[in-house]
Amino acid sequence: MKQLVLQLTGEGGLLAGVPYPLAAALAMLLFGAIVVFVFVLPVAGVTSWLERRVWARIQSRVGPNRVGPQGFLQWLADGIKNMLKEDIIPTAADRILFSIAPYLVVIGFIATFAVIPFSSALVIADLNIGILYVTAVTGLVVVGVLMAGWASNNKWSLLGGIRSAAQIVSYEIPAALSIFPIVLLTGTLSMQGIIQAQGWAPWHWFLFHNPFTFTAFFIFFVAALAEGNRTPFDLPEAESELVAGFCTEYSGMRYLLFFLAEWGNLYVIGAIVTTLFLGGWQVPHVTDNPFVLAVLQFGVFFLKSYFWVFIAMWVRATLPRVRVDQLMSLCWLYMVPIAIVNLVGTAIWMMVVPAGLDRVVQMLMTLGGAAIVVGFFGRVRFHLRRAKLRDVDYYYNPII
Amino acid sequence: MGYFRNIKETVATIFEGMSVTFSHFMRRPYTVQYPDRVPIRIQDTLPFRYRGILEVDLEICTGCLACERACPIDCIVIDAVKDKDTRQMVLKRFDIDIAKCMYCGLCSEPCPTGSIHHTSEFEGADYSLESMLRRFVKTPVVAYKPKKGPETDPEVAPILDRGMAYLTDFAAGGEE
Amino acid sequence: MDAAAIFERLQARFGDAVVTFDSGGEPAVRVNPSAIFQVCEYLKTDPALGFDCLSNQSGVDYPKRNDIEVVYHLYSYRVRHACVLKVSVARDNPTMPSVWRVWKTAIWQEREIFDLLGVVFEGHPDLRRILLPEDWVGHPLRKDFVEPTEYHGISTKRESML
Amino acid sequence: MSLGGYDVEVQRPGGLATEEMTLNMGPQHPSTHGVLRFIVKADGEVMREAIPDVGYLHRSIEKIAEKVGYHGFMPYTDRVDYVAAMPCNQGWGMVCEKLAGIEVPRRAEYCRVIAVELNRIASHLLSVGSMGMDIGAYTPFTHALREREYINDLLEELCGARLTFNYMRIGGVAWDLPPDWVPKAVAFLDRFEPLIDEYNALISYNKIYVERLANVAVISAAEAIDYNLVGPNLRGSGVKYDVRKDMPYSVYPEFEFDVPIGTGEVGTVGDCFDRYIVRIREMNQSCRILRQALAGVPEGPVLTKVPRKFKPPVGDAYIRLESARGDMGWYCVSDGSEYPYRVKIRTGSFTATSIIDKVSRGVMLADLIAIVASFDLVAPEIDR
Amino acid sequence: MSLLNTMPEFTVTTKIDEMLNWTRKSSLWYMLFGLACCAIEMMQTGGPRSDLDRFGAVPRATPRQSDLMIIAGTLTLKMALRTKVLYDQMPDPKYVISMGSCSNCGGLFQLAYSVCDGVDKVIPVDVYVPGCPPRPESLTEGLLKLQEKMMQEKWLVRRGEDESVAAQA
Repeated sequence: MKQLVLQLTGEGGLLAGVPYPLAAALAMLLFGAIVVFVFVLPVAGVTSWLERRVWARIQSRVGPNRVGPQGFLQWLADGIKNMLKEDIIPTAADRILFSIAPYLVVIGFIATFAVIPFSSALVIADLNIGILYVTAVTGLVVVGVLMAGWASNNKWSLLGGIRSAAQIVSYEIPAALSIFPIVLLTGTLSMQGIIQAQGWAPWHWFLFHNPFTFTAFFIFFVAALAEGNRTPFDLPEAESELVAGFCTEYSGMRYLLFFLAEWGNLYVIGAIVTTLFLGGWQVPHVTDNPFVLAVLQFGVFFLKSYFWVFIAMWVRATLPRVRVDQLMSLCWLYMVPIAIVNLVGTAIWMMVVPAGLDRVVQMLMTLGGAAIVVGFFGRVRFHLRRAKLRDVDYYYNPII
Repeated sequence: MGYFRNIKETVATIFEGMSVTFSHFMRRPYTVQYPDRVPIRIQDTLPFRYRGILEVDLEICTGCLACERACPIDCIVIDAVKDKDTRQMVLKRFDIDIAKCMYCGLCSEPCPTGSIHHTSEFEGADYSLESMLRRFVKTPVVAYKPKKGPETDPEVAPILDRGMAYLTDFAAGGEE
Repeated sequence: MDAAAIFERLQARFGDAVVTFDSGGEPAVRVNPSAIFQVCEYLKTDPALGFDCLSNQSGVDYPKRNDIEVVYHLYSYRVRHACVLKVSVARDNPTMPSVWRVWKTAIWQEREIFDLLGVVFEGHPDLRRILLPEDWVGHPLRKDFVEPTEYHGISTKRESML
Repeated sequence: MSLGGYDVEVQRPGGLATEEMTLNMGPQHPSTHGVLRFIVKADGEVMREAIPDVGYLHRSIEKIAEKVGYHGFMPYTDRVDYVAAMPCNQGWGMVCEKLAGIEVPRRAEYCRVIAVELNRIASHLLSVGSMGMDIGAYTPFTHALREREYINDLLEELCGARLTFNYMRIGGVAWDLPPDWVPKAVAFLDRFEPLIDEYNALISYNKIYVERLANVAVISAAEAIDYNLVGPNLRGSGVKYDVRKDMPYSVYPEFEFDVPIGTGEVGTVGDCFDRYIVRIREMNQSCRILRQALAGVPEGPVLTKVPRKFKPPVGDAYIRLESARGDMGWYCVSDGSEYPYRVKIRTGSFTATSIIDKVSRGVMLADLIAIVASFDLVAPEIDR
Repeated sequence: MSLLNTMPEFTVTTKIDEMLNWTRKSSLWYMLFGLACCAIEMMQTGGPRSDLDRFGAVPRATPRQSDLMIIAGTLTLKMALRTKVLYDQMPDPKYVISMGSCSNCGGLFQLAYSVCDGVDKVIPVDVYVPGCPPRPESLTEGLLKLQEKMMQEKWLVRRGEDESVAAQA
């Protein structure tokens, strides 16, 4: 990005004469706008469609398939419809807070896109405190959600808001503690720096670096799910308990913003996990063409992060919801202590384990990961066979 | 050591649950894509006894009012008068309110000819209640008179056969 | 233990003034309304009877006899036998003691009888309407109940389209 | 993981005043299973009490019985408990038969048992499925609905309707088993039984699920009897009582089956999990009964002749039968006319609702959902 | 929407209208609001066999976010007042499907003392679905009928004089 701006402002460039800081700011704004409108909105929308399709398949249904090809335009229909719906502000609500809250939530999640490195070049701002910035900026979401819960003047919303605040604040701790081992290993807070410290192959990833980072990964993912209010931690909007939680009173456009934030957040979770543990945009060295490289890196990064989006959808379709006191004890009794052990363990690991052994452990860890996946598919096959074994393929209804 | 057992159990059961849900990606969905993406109409797949929207074959209606009496909620109204000149029963009105009907089948059981019967039709959604009133008699018709021997009228015979076939299966165990 | 044996025990305990045998329909023991609590308490606490469950409590309105009959179907999970008690109260002033202290289930079952038949159970902790709205008029399971024509502006009758 | 103690005693520093919050849960709320309302007095997430307010579906079925006659009331019994309509059909048939002293043909009894047991599975499926949904897992619910569709198909072929069957008549059943129906039913059982295991793997023994249900709303056996809990709710508290076994009716004595009871395998006897797991095990037992019944359907008529103007002698009758929601009592008074004089239906959900007030004190809001779901309440069964 | 209704009828506005109607009909979120027997069939309609999600219809728990209210089951007098409140809480444009005989006209419970005979006494109904209860396909057909009706609606172009008077009244 910096080179691009330098090129443009330099001799014979398109913007020759414009002072560099102004050009850089403009470029950042422009790229930010492109990211939001061309990337964030569609990604959030398509994620919502995909989630419905994934859910449907897990539930033996087909899911939305009428609106556009295979229902792909479903998110567009949902979006436009919600934009045009009557926007109700309840008379008893606090009008100002009620109106602001959704924007805060959206800002909280869109701002994280500023530091997400889509490739070695495609990043709005490669802050040297990138990961810290992410943890800080997502704090805005809490404010928005709490504000929404309070301003609605609805008891369900209030309960949802309070639950959300308690949950996000608590889970910031294990999430941050799980980032620290990576920071220890890389010695940088910059997102690009963290990715550059890893390689393209699985055994170069921090996920398989040592047993402590392996555990840290799961702690981080679970904590991120909790921060994103995803099942099994979707207590703030627990449909069967709190009707719709903090967005009970929201309709139309404002609800759409919450909707957007929920699915957009999902991608952010995937992106950060990919950056920290899965080698980010790292690809094998195949070409020197910067454009091809950017596309390739973007593709790899996008696929990796979307894989975790898929996992989050799949988890949501599988697991029940925890209770609010269990949520807290899970955080404070299990995740925080384990995260601290990880941190200390990684530090000791760095000091004790010699460089040669390091490589062996990484290969073994990778093999272990592969073994888990193989074991998993073994279980899948078992379930399929049990269902098929006695499935006499006798369907009563001729259509099915 | 409850602490570690808890962690182990949690991981194991979530692993198991995830494998069950994942296996559904490899199974067929069960959705019948009504109305358009089905090989045959749903109505044709329904069993014979299916109690859909009521229908009346006026050709074989005897005007005996058994169905009207059997209906617990009076959603059938029949006007049958005896024509003074021809000494025949004339059906002036045979209305069924399918918006009120409870599809219990009590009316088609006592029918002597199987004239009133449930079809496998279930599509009847409409924008007003009035349009859900089924008026079967357009112009007054003469009620059917059961013959002693086999049916001779070639127009009525197949309908009567259908009605009797319906009766034997649908109302086989009917009272009296 | 069958109904006759249970009746004999009750007769021995309470006397003819309180309990009589009713053989019309299912054999039952007819109890004087004022003594129903004592009879029920005895039925529950006596080890040989041990009726630990009030399985069903229902009310029947008899305008011709001018009384409302409250029927208790008791069951004992311990001894595995059943018994029927019948209590008649005057229709114009249907008041009788509550048995909720014997069986907790009576709280709701008596509320239902109060709601639908208007029998007032003395000593009941929470005698409110249960099924019908609080502002409902009348007790619908009485034979002379007249359906209201309107409830909060919603008419209760519908013209048949036929 | 024992996710925290269950001790919800709220401790607050002196002088900090808190306000009790009154929550109005229902009548329209996603997890009240129809129209049921709770007036919840809560202190944050912890409930002081939850007072059930029922009657939002009071459809005066008992009064209608006095207007429509004995035969005409049969379709209404479907609506008493729409999730398990067959047992209600059977109950009305049984009470009328007891009033008039009618003998039901053996084949009809078999048809009844088969239909009732299929319906029991369907009902329990909905119950365990919606329990999963209330706890937050949606997939088990849709899987349960999927299996229900097969049962609906079978019952549709048997009696022409999916939900409101109107299958039984006084003195027997309306329709004989269709040809080729028995192998289809057996095929369904073959398919269904492994799916119960899959269901257990998916949700029943999931740690989060177990933690949500174990030790919540423990009801002791004495309490359960005192509040007249019936069926799976009573058996969940460890009382081994099943009307089919202990007050045998119909042809149930001819079948071998067990009565599953709550054993407190993950918590205390009588908690939500026990009530839940009893239903799962009952589905297995129903499959067992069905296999025996389908194998041994005798020949013969399915309906005794009952006059269209059915007039039982003066008197009253009370019968009990095991519906999906437990011991269901039908009390009918006849005055010798064409119309029943008084019909009273004592249902399992009604008495189960009455205990919610007691067991919900001091639990968390999310537990109330679990409690309501574990009782398997069906709104019209409470209100009728 | 009233401001927009002043535009004259052009092809463009008609096309835009069509598009808006298309988005509305493609994303009919219905309220998770079951009353009685029909609620079970409504669940089955959302279930695997006849998946309402195909048409973009998903259940929402709160009236604020739903476009469609499916009155599934008997409406008692005690519930009728609540139903009115729920309907009022829904944002415009909103639609109502009356599912089954009980909500159409009281059905078999017309004999009852505590039942509101027909939901149209309380709130306006767009589509009536017969059946007791209607099978899932039947409800799906009702939804499709409603979609047909929605496609006829005009939001941008000027309404006829009599219509706008009626809308004001």
